[in-house]
Amino acid sequence: MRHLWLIPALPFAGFLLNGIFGRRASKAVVNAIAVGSVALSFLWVVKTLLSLGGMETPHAERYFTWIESGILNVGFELAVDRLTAVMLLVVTGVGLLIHIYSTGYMAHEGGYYRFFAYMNLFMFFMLILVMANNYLLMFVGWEGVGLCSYLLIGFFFLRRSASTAANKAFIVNRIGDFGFALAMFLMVVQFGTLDFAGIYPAAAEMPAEQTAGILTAIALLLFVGATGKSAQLPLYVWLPDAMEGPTPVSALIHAATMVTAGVYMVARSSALFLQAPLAMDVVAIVGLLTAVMAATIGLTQFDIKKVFAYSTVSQLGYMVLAVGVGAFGAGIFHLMTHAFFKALLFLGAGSVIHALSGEQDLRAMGGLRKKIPLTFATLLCAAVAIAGVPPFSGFFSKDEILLAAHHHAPWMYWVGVITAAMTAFYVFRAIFMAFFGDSRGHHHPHESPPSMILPLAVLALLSLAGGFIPVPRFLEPLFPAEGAHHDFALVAVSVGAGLLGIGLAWLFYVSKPGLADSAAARLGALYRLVYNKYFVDEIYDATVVRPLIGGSRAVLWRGVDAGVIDGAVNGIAQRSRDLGILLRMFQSGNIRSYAAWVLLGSVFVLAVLGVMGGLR
Amino acid sequence: MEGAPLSWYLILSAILFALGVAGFLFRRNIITVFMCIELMLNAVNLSFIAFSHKLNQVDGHIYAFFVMVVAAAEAAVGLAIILTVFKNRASLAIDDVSSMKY
Amino acid sequence: MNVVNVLLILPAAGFLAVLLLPRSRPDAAKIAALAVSLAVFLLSLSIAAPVHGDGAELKFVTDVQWIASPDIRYHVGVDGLSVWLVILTALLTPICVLISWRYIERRVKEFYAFLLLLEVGLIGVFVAWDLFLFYVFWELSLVPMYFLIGIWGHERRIYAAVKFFLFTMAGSVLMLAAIIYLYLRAGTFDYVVLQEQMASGQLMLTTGEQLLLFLAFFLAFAIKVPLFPLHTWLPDAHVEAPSAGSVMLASVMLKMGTYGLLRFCLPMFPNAARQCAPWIIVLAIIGIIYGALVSLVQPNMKKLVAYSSVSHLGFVVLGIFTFNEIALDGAVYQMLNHGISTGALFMLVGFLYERRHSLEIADYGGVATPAPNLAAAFLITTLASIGLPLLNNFVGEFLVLQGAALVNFRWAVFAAIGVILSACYMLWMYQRAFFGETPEEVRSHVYDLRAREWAAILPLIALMLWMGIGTGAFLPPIQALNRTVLEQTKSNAEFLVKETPPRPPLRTENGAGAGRGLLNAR
Amino acid sequence: MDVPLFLIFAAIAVACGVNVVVQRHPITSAISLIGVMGSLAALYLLLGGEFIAAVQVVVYAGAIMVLFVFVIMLLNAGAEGRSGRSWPVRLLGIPFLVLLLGLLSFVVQAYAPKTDRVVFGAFTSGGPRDIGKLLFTEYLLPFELTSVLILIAIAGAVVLARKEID
Repeated sequence: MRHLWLIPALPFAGFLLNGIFGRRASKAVVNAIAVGSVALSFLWVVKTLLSLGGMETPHAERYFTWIESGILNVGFELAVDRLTAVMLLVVTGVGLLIHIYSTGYMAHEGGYYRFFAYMNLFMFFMLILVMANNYLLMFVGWEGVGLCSYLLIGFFFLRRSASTAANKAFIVNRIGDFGFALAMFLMVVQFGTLDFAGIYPAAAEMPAEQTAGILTAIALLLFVGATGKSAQLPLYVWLPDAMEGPTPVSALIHAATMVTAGVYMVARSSALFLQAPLAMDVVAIVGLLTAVMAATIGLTQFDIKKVFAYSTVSQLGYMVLAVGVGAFGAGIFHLMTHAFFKALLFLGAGSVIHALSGEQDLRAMGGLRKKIPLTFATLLCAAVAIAGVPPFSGFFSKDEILLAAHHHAPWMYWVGVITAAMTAFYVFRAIFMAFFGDSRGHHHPHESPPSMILPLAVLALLSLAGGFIPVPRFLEPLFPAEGAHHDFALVAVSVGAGLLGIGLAWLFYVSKPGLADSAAARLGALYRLVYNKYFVDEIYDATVVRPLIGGSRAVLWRGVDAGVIDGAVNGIAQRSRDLGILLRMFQSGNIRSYAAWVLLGSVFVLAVLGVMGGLR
Repeated sequence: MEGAPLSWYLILSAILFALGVAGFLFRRNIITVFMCIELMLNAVNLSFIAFSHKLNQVDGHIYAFFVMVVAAAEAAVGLAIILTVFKNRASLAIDDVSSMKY
Repeated sequence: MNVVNVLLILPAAGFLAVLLLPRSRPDAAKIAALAVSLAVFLLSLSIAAPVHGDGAELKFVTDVQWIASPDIRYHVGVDGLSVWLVILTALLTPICVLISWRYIERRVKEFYAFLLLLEVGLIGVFVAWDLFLFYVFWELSLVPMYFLIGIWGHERRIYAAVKFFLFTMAGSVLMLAAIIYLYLRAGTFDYVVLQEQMASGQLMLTTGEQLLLFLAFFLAFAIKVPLFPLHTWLPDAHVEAPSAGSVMLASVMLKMGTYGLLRFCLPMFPNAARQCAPWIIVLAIIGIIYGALVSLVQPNMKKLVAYSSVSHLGFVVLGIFTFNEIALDGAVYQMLNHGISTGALFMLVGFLYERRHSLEIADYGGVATPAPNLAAAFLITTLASIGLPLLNNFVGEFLVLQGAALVNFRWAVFAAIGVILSACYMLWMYQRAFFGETPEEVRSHVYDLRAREWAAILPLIALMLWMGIGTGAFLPPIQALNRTVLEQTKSNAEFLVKETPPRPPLRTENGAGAGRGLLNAR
Repeated sequence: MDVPLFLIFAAIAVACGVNVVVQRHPITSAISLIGVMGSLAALYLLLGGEFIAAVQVVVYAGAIMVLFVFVIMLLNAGAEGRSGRSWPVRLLGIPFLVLLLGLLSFVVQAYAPKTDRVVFGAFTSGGPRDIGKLLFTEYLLPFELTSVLILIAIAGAVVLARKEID
């Protein structure tokens, strides 16, 4: 026993303490509990991993039986292998940094204790998700992080937009979870268990003619879950709205950790996916499409957090593409580097917003380079990393993915390269609009406190150097490399695309500031289409939400319920009533009428009994 | 020894009963109606006694006796009710007493 | 003395005692009712441990003659199915006393008396093993509920009470006819004897008989559940009922229906049950989706929760009629879960009503600001209700859906849509009631939870967590019983429906054993 | 001697009975009813019911009818007016009455054996001794119950009439 349970239990204890006693505690105590629990968890992760050594085989611990019924036996079982190890370090490490950052960022907000309680709860569920040793427990974490996402997006619950965004996030995720749940049901039908250790060998040994149907179905349903959680087409719509939450939340949940759960899950289920090539193709294509589409939307947004949100969707598309083409190691690698630079981007953006007292519109920024230089420097690190400039972290991971895509299908590579150019463009567009040129706002920016700058610095370092962590090689025992060899030309093209994007951004927003507007005007309809996010929300609203609500109200409730069913019941009642009214005429209250009826009756009885022979 | 046939007694009973019913149906005065009920009871009593004779059992007399007791009780209560009704409505017309319907 | 008898006598005595209290001292009635119901609850806990060992066996049996001719017996006992329902009833009654403390202002003494009488009826239904006795308790529980709705309800209470009464009566009369018919065939009302006769082949019902009897029983239970399309009495009854009435109605009375299905319909008429199962499952699934969709558009909180009950109970019926062990376990578990989470929801809505005197969602908004604890309790209950893992409903829904998937995957797909929708309507209501700016009327009227309200809601929240995580404390007796029931559905008639066992797990030697290898697929 | 006696008293009874029904004034009806009861008492004697005949005269004609007459006097009831009868009465009254009578006669004729004749003196156990013996043995409980009934009737009558005529 290595007491793996301590890893999630520590943040959970923090959640309980802060949730129950936090309101009466001072901020310092709340900070100590919240940050301390995550820090201890991080340390425990490090200690555990060090003591586990090479982790050639997974280390699993079973604590108690959760659900036992019929053939089903689901244990509360945690496990660590190399994949989990990477995730654990990312989650607790980045989580710790963001917790520290939050103590500064949230210092002036109400509901301080509530925020940290939710954050700790999120850490708990995220750790359960990555450490679970069966699908049901993973589902616990899966839904749990969704819950925390809901709570944290709706943290500023006085704002209607925030609570609406929270609902949207939860419900859209629920649709994904629907797929996940169905996949679980199918797994039990097929394998009779939900344990990873039971399913994967069985799946690997299944003869090919059997796998086509059932395993493809399982894999696709799992992927439906992933599209919800990892914001892929067509369920990505909740993520941009999720920026209503506080910025550290966007960084932790909606950039670094939770949204990558889908990628983790697909990688974890690689044994299933590899048996279902059709599903793999679907995954890859969905990832690629998401990457392109989100990147185009990112080109046009003016809210700094929205830009990064679409960037997140796009980068998640990359990761999904990676796992879709079989480069699971590359996907996880990009997951990690993305956690570094995207968390940094969000935290930096948070620092900018903090400095400007809540301003998020890029058009109201500008010229901040001099006023908040530390923030600028760290953001720049993140930007070069995401743009894929060598030798920074994004370069390595993105390159792995693009090479794998090329190996799988060259056209995917080219689409990926175009997306890379767009990525570089919109990130640097945001940087240039915020930090270069003249100030367009009336704010008096001030640099953020050290508690915010320190995490930025650490993340900047990781963004710059994180590419040298050999994640794919570390994961090779789990995911053997698919023979993708480094081709210098391909690398050069993708780097060139990134640089081109940066250059264009410089041209449009620094050297010739008017060019962007005129380009937008010239593109007209296309620009409006992209600017309005392809009207996807509106389409969903018109095709799904409104018919559902309107139909429920008009047809089901007022129609079927009140009309048909109650109508039928009331109809019976009305007929009885009519009959009663008819019969009531006999009940005149006139006693002699009654006597007459009695007379009638007695004559009848006499006739029947006496004359017809009843007496015999 | 020649006596009247039993059926005569029974038919007399039937006639008296029918007369009672007729009075009940066609008379309007509540007291008369009440008296017609007594007439019907008497008609029934006659049948009881006649059958008792025929069967050579005394039980029929007992029943007739009970009928009389009930008639006495009924007369006491019924007449008290008539008094009340008359006091409340100043009328003895039976058709006026019809509000106890439904 | 047999505890189960005490569980029936004590509240009955409490009912009489409360009635005899002077009208001028309403507090005495409250305290007496609380004391009696608490005592009943504590006593009821003592039946858990013995039954836990073997849920299939009937424990705490008392079997004496009640009426000589016809032979009607006072035959009571508990097994794995009834034990939790009895405890649930005993738990909720004191809680209902607590939540009515201030809610009920008129005819206080009668209210608590009826509440105790209701407890007698409900516990009686779950422990009766004589069909006639069962019917007596079944109807006995109807009367106090009728008065609870009719006297202490809201504006349209008479309409709702009459509708409730008529719907239920319509079904139960048929059930009575079926019970009498069974008596004429078997010469006994005793359920144990009946089962023995059926198992030994002494009592053979023809297919037609079985079908008709099944339908007579089924209709009574389906109305009570309520199964679509027999559900329209439920929203009206809930909306008009006082808070405690709603809680008892949703938490326990609806379970009388599902309990009856599982206790009587399946073991006695397995042939007919299997014959009708596909149709019933279709109705259940329609109910799941339909209830959820109609909930979505309700402007009234209680109506919303009531329609959500239709949806949740659909899962239970689905689970019962899949004839699969996992689904049956889930169905019974879901019965308890629904009792706790929906009961808690009605309580919380009642708390809101006590403050703002409105059930319309539109009259609320921003409640989380003046009443954060209330909002937190409501949120946990909401999350339990929408089936969040680690809370109770998840386990039940998962098992039902899993069991259904093992039999027919399509059922699981359609039923799972209800899970998505449940998140939509509950969270939407929560958002509109609790989030946003606080209007002045809400700010001035709504205060946070009081100690008495904490005392009422905390046990339920604790149970939601416990039942969500520690299923081992609750499931074993249920499983033992369900196995017996499944056996019984095979014992007395040949199969009409081909049995669909789960495919054997494709485990191999090296992959077997939990937790040894994580990803040794490659 | 039996047949003429029967015919005489039957004729009186029917005549008085008709008079009860057709007279418009209640007091006349009451007197006629007493006539019916008297003749019935005579018929009871013919049938061997000495005790019942006595009770008929004493209780019925003597007590109950006096009560009626009292009430008629008390309320000063006059002749009743022409009544509008309700439609069932108008519709069903006469024809069904005739039908009833016809049916009853038919049934009696059909089922009562022609040889059964009522002979005075053939039935001797109608005296007070026999009736009393039966009343206090076999019919004790009903008999006691009648006392309760009468007690209730007295109480009821008192309660109902107490507030009256003041």
